[in-house]
Amino acid sequence: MGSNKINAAYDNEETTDARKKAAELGLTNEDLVSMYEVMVEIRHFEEMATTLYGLGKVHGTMHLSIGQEAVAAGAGFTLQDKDYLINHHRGHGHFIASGADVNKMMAEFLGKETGFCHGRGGSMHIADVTANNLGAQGIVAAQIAMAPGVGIAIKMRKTDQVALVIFGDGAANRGVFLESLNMSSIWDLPVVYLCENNHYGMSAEVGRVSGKVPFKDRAEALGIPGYFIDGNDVLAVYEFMKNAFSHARSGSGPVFVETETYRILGHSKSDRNLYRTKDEINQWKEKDPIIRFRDLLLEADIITVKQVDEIEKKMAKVIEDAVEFAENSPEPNIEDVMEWVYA
Amino acid sequence: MGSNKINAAYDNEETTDARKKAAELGLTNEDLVSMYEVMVEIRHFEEMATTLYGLGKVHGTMHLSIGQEAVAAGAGFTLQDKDYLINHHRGHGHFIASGADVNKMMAEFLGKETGFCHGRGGSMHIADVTANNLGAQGIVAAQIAMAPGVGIAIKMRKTDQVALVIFGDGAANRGVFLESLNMSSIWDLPVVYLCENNHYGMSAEVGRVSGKVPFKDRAEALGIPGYFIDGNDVLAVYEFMKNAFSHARSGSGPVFVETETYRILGHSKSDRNLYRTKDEINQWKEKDPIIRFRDLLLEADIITVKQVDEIEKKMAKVIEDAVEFAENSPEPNIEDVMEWVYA
Amino acid sequence: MPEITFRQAIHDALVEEMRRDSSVFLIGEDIGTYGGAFGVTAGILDEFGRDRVWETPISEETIVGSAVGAAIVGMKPIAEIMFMDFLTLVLDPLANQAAKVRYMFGGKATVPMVVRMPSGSGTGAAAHHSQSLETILMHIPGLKVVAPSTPYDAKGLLLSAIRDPNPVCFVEHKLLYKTKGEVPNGEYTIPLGVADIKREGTDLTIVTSEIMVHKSLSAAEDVSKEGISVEILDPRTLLPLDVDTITNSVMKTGRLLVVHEAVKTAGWAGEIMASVSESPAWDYLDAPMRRLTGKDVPIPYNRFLERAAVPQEEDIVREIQAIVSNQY
Amino acid sequence: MPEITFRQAIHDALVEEMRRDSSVFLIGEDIGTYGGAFGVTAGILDEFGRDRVWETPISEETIVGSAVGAAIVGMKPIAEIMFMDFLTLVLDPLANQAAKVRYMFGGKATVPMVVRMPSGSGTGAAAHHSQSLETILMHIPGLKVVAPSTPYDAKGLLLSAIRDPNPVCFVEHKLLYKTKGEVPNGEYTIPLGVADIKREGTDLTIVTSEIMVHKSLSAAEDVSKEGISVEILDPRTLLPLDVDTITNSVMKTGRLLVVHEAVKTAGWAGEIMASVSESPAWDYLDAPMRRLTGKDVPIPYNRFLERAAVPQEEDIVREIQAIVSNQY
Ligand SMILES: Cc1ncc(C[n+]2csc(CCOP(=O)(O)OP(=O)(O)O)c2C)c(N)n1
Ligand SMILES: Cc1ncc(C[n+]2csc(CCOP(=O)(O)OP(=O)(O)O)c2C)c(N)n1
Ligand SMILES: [Mg+2]
Ligand SMILES: [Mg+2]
Repeated sequence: MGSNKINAAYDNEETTDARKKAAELGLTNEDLVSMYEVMVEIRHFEEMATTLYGLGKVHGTMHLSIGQEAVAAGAGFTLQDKDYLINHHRGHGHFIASGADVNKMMAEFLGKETGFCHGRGGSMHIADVTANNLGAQGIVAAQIAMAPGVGIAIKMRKTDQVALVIFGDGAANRGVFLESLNMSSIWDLPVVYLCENNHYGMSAEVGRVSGKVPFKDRAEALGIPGYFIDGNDVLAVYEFMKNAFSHARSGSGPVFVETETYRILGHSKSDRNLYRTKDEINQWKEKDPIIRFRDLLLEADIITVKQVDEIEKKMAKVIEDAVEFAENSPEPNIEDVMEWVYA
Repeated sequence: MGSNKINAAYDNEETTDARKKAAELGLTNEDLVSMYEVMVEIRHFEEMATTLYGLGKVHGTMHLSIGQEAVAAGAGFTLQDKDYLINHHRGHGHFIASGADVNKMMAEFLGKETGFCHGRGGSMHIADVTANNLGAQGIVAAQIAMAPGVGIAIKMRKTDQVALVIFGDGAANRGVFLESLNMSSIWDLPVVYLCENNHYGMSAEVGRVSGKVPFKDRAEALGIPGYFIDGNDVLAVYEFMKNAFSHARSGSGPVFVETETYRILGHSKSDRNLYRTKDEINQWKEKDPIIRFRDLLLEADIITVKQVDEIEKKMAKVIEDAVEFAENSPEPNIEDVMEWVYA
Repeated sequence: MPEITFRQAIHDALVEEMRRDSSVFLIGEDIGTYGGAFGVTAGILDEFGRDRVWETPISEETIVGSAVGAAIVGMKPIAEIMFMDFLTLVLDPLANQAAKVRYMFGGKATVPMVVRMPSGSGTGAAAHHSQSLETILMHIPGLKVVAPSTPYDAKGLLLSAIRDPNPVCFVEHKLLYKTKGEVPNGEYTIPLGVADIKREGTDLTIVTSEIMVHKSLSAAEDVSKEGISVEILDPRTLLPLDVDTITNSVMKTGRLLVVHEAVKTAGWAGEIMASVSESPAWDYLDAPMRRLTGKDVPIPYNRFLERAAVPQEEDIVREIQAIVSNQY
Repeated sequence: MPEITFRQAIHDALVEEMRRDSSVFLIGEDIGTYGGAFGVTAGILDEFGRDRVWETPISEETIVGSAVGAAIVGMKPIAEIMFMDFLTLVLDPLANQAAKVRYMFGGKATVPMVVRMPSGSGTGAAAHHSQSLETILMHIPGLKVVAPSTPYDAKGLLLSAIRDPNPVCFVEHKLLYKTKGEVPNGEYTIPLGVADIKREGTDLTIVTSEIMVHKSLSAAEDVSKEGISVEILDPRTLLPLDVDTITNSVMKTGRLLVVHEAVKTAGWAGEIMASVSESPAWDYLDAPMRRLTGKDVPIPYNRFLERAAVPQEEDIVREIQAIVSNQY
């Protein structure tokens, strides 16, 4: 039985000194604080999502990324406006971190006409194509198959854009993983493959369903540089993604990275968490990426306890406002149900 | 652009002394001669196929393996009656080497009622399930997806069978390659994956369409031992397969091997060979696995020139008889066209 | 008879057949401890262990491909595809291997397998987790397609499906899982290919299946107050279709309405109409044959839009009234 | 007008549109030096280079997935799937992404792409290389499906397909490649969704497409000697269907026969019949609507069996005679 738990050494160095790392990365203190803010914003958005769900205001499912915010923030801050984001079902964090309007997100979550997709898509399919956010697919790994095409478009137009495609550890076992990486490899396409390993694909522990972990060897075997990094260290993610993006942007071809993190909540609302222990969850709660980053910022005197509180309140308000916006928004017209099938 | 031509060192040692190798492998001289005979039989079968095609006696396509007979013979001699063979479109050689009746094969090729598939399958779909020959799939790599299931069946029944699944270099770029090897890996299934690299998938040179060659790293990245061997050295193939089969048979899990060989003729009848040079083809004709093995046997005094001639005649006769059998066989009844859709 | 849920009926059929026949095994994602996305297989891993419950990576094509491989060598795999929407990922092993190898190999192979697929909308799961794609399966000779509407039918049909020597797709509408119905204790089977009249009537035949059987039954009850007598016919097996029972019913009522949740264009309503048109029932038709189906849209997320995308009881009532009064 | 082959007409449309619009590109297997399995793209790599002709590994799902990705960001990919049988491998990107993202994203995405797929039997290629699966595509809202029968239609429709902002499946029956027909020099387009009457007649309407148009035309010629006047209607676009032209024809002739090579059960003949049944044409029907289709079998290898598996001219003649004489 394959049960090779992840124990490979990280490809990156742990961030222990925020000031030092920021200097290396050319980030100002303000940058660091706004990174932190975004992580808090994501957390509040998703906690509100569970609250609304509990209140019966949401009809449908949702996939939350609580505990995974460092990956979203690290990636989102790297992504430039011109770059393309190709996302998956567990996508709130990436959207928020790449600058999406939380009002429209919340409205979409509540199925309202003012939502990003006019209530047609819901939590799982948020998209904003005009802003280069190419949307989220609900078929696991479908977005991976789309990525080389975006790379081809970039290459044909000779722009310096990059396509960032995000997926989970579970998605790495779908066949299109091989097909897509192989295609990007033979054509040196500007695609960054970001595998968000949160240890589980639904109830499947990554080591139980994967012949070998981490996955970087799969990328290497297809001629693509592959890495495995700590996904709960936001500055490490940012550093890595910055390098990966400039690699891809400069025409050197695709990069693959697996970020190790953890899904604190259940897979979706039907999950009763029978496949893992409370202990395991609690251990990972102690590695909360937001607290970890907060402590790093506090330690380096980049932020004060008071500021932390203010950010907390500010983001709570942002999300409350989003809920108000969403709740006051109209439902779509039923007569328009057939709209947008065809262009 | 990926154009990494295969140049990795072989994982195995070239056979230079047939007697020495035979002794190592526990093969008698008779074994060696019958291996040679089978290779000649395959060659004659396929040369006859082109002849019949030229005469307009065949309606449909065919995929010939001239130049690849050493892989078929090496694998076929390893396969025991109890083992399962899961094959692909270019499968004549493997069937003959695993003991299939050439009369029924030829009859199938001519679409006759006496063929293995009663004329329903044709050259591309020869099967003999009762003899554990599970048939050939025309969808590239479909058989790869089936293999873990055969492995599961073996494991559940606790027999010491092995499933041998055969596919080409082109098939290794289909997603199911990853899915299948991964599944066999996590469950240690008794599956031997034999990738017959004949340098092309139709017109696609393996290095042009594969991010990295040889493919063994893909297997290793999924936790499966991967090898790359000389597919034109029949004793090397046999040696390797013997080890691979005993590995799988003993419960140690799957093995992957890529055998390097060359498709001398076109992909199918519509191929005008525009994608490669005559020179390249001629260079590989000089590495003809049948001549190579013949010379090795002559050199070691295992066979005489006279015997070589006799085998040639004998096999020509076997194939002529097969054609006679097939031509004298009836066509299927048109009224039976709906038969065998359901059991 | 005890009342159990549709979910329980399927669960029981799986367990009973696994006890009876050691060649039956389950394969799919999250079917172990999680119990499958809809809880159908809960507890089965505990009873039978990993040798009978093969919990896979997310690799749909190879899950079904493996089922074909295992079936050809004599096992009886039951694959679960978490949502019928993922049919798009398994159509090759289903349509090109499972359905065809027997024929391609001149009758030499047998493929006794079942693929279970939860279907349909109504849970707010949007376009990728809500489709009704059974018509696609009906267009593949070599497959059988079963789509039950009650716990009783589900159990009896699933036992037949598992024992059938052919590949059978077993469609489970998600909204049915929690519905209850009487199911006898102990073993019974319902033959594949036999329709069931869920309600007798004389004015109009509704051919419908899965969740729409229930909506149609309610609609029939409603219009009965106006003196309209509706017969509800549930094919139960969509491939092969029980054409005789359908045509007999139409010969009795003279009117046909087909109701399905699947989208309209090229949906199986057309197949029912074609079958009637080709049959002696043609001469008995007193009104044009009609269909009420899902709209030609992906399933939207918003609950009101979602509801509007597929037939509801009030739509069926309206359609019945229109046909019977010759106003369409 | 010059006569060119169906193959050449498609080739010309590709080349002309690639010259006109630099966002058009080809993606698929063996479409470069080899020219595609049926020679349609021969020479295009030489003219346009690898920047416009993306010759892929054997990775169908990702070929079509990539086309979707490129289309969403504004390119106009034309993917070639070597045989329509491999639709089974690309149905996810086609049905779940290409067809749905626009709707799922509330109109925010546009997916202008074409997938070319050679279809049909008649070449002795057996069960995995001979299918006619267009009905499956018709059941996916968001897609368009084009299936031409002549070089003229092929070129004009392909140009429209490439310029259409929606994902279009372009079905090319293999036996048509070598057929010839008149095609004007220079650019012209045929709008999608408009049927064409290939032969006028008064006694019976045959709705048919691709190679069956030609078999039906011959059959119509045959029966004309018996004084039977057959109208042959080629929808050309199967989704969206030109229902008006179909119903108008049936209102004129009073009789309908649908002929397709695709297997019978759940084939698109049912859709035509359902559309007629729901239309005013119902009241004009003088005979039951009939269909003549491929048999419900995988395509066999043997040439005589293969021929028997799909409608032939003599079958069409027989069916026309039966309908017109009310003997079925
Ligand atoms: C092709 C496919 N198979 C199964 C599912 C059901 N499903 C949705 S998310 C999920 C787990 C995905 O795991 P992973 O890729 O690790 O992402 P995560 O949910 O952990 O973020 C599964 C099995 C699906 N949506 N699509
Ligand atoms: C899924 C699929 N794609 C494409 C084809 C057409 N085709 C048949 S054989 C072949 C080449 C296969 O190459 P390889 O796997 O190397 O086997 P070889 O023919 O070289 O033995 C192709 C492209 C097919 N039959 N199935
Ligand atoms: Mg995960
Ligand atoms: Mg090859």
